[in-house]
Amino acid sequence: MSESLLEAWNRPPTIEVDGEGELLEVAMGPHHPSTHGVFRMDVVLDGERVIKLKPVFGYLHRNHEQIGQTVGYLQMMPYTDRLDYFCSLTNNWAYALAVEKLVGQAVPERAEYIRVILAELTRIQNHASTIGFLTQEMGASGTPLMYAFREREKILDLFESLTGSRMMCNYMRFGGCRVDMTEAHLNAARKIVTGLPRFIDEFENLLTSNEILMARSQGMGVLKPDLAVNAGITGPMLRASGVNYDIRKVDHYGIYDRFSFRVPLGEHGDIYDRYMVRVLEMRESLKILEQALKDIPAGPFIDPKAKIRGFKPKPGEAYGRIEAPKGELGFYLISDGGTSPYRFRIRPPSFINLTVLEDMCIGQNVADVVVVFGSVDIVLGEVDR
Amino acid sequence: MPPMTSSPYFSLAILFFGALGFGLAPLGLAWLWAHTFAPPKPNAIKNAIYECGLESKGDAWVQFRSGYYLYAIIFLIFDVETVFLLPFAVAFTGLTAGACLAMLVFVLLLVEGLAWAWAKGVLTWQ
Amino acid sequence: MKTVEEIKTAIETAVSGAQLEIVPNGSPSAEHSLLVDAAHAFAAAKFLRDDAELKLDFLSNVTGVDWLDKETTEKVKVTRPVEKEVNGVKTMVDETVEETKKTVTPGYLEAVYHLYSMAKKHGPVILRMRTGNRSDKVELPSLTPIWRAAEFQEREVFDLFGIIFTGHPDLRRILMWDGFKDYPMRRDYVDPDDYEYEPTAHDDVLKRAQAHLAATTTEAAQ
Amino acid sequence: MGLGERSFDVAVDPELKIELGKQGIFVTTIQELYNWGRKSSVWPMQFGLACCAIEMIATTMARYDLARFGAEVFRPSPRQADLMIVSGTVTKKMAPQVVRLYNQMAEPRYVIAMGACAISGGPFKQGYNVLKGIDRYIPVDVHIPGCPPRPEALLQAFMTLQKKIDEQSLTGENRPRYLNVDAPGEFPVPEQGEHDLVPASNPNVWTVPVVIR
Amino acid sequence: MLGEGLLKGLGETARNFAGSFVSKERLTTVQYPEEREPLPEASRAFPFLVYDGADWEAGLRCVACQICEKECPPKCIYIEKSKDKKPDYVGKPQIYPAKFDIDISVCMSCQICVEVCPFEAIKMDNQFELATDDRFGGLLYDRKELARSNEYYHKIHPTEAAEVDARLAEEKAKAEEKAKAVAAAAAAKAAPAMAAKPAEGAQPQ
Repeated sequence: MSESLLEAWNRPPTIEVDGEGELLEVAMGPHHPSTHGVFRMDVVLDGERVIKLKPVFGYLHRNHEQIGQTVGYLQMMPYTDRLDYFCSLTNNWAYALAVEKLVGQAVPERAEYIRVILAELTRIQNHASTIGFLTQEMGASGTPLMYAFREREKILDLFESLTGSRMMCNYMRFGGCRVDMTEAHLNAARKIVTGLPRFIDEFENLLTSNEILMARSQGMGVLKPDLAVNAGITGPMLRASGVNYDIRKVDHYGIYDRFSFRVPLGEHGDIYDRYMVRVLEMRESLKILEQALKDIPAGPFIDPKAKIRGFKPKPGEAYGRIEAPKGELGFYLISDGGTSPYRFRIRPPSFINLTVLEDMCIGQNVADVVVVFGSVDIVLGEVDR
Repeated sequence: MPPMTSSPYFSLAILFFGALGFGLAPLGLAWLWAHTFAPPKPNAIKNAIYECGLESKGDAWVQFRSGYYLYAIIFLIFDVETVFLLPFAVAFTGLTAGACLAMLVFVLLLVEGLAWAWAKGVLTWQ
Repeated sequence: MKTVEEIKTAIETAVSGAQLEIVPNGSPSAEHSLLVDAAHAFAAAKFLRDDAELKLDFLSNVTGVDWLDKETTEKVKVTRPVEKEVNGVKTMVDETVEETKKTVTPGYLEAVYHLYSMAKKHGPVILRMRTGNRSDKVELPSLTPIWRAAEFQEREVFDLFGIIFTGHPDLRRILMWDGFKDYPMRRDYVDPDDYEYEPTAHDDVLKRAQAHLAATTTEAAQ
Repeated sequence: MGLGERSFDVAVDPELKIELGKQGIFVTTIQELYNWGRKSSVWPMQFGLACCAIEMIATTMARYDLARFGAEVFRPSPRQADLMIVSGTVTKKMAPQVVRLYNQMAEPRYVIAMGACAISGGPFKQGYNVLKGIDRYIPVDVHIPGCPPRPEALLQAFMTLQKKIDEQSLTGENRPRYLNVDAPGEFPVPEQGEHDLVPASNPNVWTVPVVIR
Repeated sequence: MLGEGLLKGLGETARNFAGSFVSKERLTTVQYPEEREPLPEASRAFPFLVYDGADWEAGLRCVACQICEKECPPKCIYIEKSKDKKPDYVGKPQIYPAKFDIDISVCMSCQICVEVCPFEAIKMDNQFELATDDRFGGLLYDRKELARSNEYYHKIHPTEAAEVDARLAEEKAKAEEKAKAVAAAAAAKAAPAMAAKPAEGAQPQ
């Protein structure tokens, strides 16, 4: 920060400074226990209150888009696991959806069911981990995180027995899935799904009516609905502000229309609403899983005519998007007829959800900035791409 | 002059030096070990201020708000008060009622100071 | 939702003088896009957001695309008078000769905006804006005052492609460090040469590794 | 003959040690005691960069309990940590911070390069903003291949590191870096130049065998 | 009343604490070095080369077609073709890889090489305990370190190995039939010539 932060950022401080003490410019920098990885916030403090907050990105910019334009379409699939490294299967699905849209590839029934089952399991373990990290930043050092990771390990065991790797599944192909979900995998999934309601009840007992959680999160980091829509916020953060926009219901992608599930909405748009929206979304995902596991049909797990390797789509472009656990994850591919896309663009939900971080943190205490940042739920692999 | 060993304070002195030795011995050992084995290699980067991996700009000796200072002062009063209460707590069974009353006055005087500060809104953090 | 043609006419009526062009999309997704000229882009975007019927209040995605100068060579028949010796007499005879004509279409930088409507829940309207060329005329109007979602994404397009967005409240590099000079996502960017240890080098990585080895040995020789 | 010169790594006669052990007398050398103390409480620094950090967190959770190896306490500040687990991709924008943190750690300090990205840039080595391995600037003790390595692989790496600490000798020729005077104590922090990090690597840490292809 | 939520939370942790003595479900710690959980069958760590029979060099299935080298996303495979040929499992002389290096410090264990290999020559191992402090030698595996026997492949991926063997056996059978058919055709063509030859002289035995 060569020049002082106030001048550098030509936006006037949005709240009045009572000028009693000097302002302190400090960097909650790349190496910080509460920034979920390498994310930096330059903060101007008046005592405890935050006057200005400037996020700095790029510490994990691993050039996914440039690699996407050099390697072929199939080779890019394992890289999408490493975008949002909590939810590798939804990343795969978003990329597969975009390519299927680009080449007009059909997907058989069973593959659609498998995709819905794995995506909803990914959503549950992502929301559980997010709540675990959020409460860890409020001071519950570890207990909720232990509960969340105990469930996450069960779901990762299923992913490993099905795809081969716990976190980097590289499972979906253009036109279906790589390996079939045998009866053993389905029974394992059923066993997990029957055990999950008890876990979510335990989680709610532990947290929902906890006075400290309510005191630390109610009324903090409030996000108005119109600012949320204008700033392109998507996912649980948007629905916590009361805007009913869930891409599973809007785009009707995959076969989500066959399942009856509701979209939880918040009223105040504060941290407690985001926590509650995530807990309720876990329960809705459970409902989808029960219905999907009940009537999954037999049949091919991949379209037999699907070309996987070394195919050259006709020149054209396509933008495929899904409701990832963190928001709208989109892939925009421009093909010029070659084996690798001419332009490979990822629409990262966490990166754009951080647009309003400063608006939510102004006037709060520094300790609450950490909690507001935790409630946004970002993963640096997807923020910096 | 009575021999050193029979004076009542002698056992106290032994205990004192024993405690002191017990406290300082590991520190001394560690210092000796570091001094003989690990050669000091200080350098500018190692001694720089740690600020999340960046060079820390500006200095931290800012003129901070008065609220912090008042908070610290009030804590200090009660900290010192407990030091005075310690000997009283040890011996108050043998003391007369008057002594208890005097100590009560001392405690209430300070509590009255806290009440005044609280009323003035020093403790509320806006 | 309206088709792209209807939207084109709607914008032309609302924003006088806007030159619009429909860019067809070859893939089966058939998401055709609207090319707006830079001068009227801001007004067109504002109309798209505020129009009661369209209400595109959600800007989902801003993408930068770098189109290089394209060299198209095509064979063209040219008839030119040629001096010819015809049974002892020099006469001018025009003769059709096949020639390859090289036409260079200048490259440009492009910003693509995907717009959706959260109020009416209808699908993507794709807006494209193109710069003059790839070197000096690289200004485009910033749409951040209309959709706050564009703030970080336009900074990223500036950082990786070099499109200068006029009217952006805070145009700085977002992903690369501030002292970085090039625009790394451009097609003609060459990344720095740190190919010292490449045990499994083949094809172009092998070429880069050998070039590096040659460079370091000559450097050591000096 | 100062205290430093006398050799401390004289081996204890094994049979005598077992005999005395039977009678309940425990015999050891200062070096064994020193190394045992260092080995059993290696405090890692909370330093998660990318996907490997999630596996590192999973290793500290209930199922793959890292506390059984004495490394449960993850200290946020480098001053109180003696092991840096570089878990994730070190980009060129983050490299100066990683080297500065390493310098600010107190000796004796160890480095585990966890995952393909930390060792050699891994799957992202073709990227323009990715440093091809952290051992260009700081010495690395244990490398864990894998992308990401399983939590058990991190535990096995901890056991390798503990074996390595156990074999350290306090005096003599191959004593560790922090114990001999002439070994460099400072690792210069690279600057972010116009196109790349300047200098590209630290010569006395990064020595490359020439690969003939 | 105030504090009721806290008590409910404490009740929850108390139930988990008490339960951990009773139910295995609440005590999930796996004491790694002593107690190892069996890896699922599909688990993948790093690739290895499969060879049939006893001698690893002769039995290598890989024919150095370099498809995996081209398709590998981080480009961490290096293959050098051999000058001479060696017979493969069907008996047809095939080129074999003189050098086959995998740099496991770059490999992202994504198993695309297994997916694209037409000769079932490369499979995914689940051996993950490879932490080493030797940066340059210890992380570049050559042909010898990568070769594993087919029995080992059966041991770690039983169902998958069985399918692969069935497919290979069937190919072998088809190849042999083709060879027999070709031989029979050649014999049929050669028979009339043989009939003509005995008229001139004694049959060369």
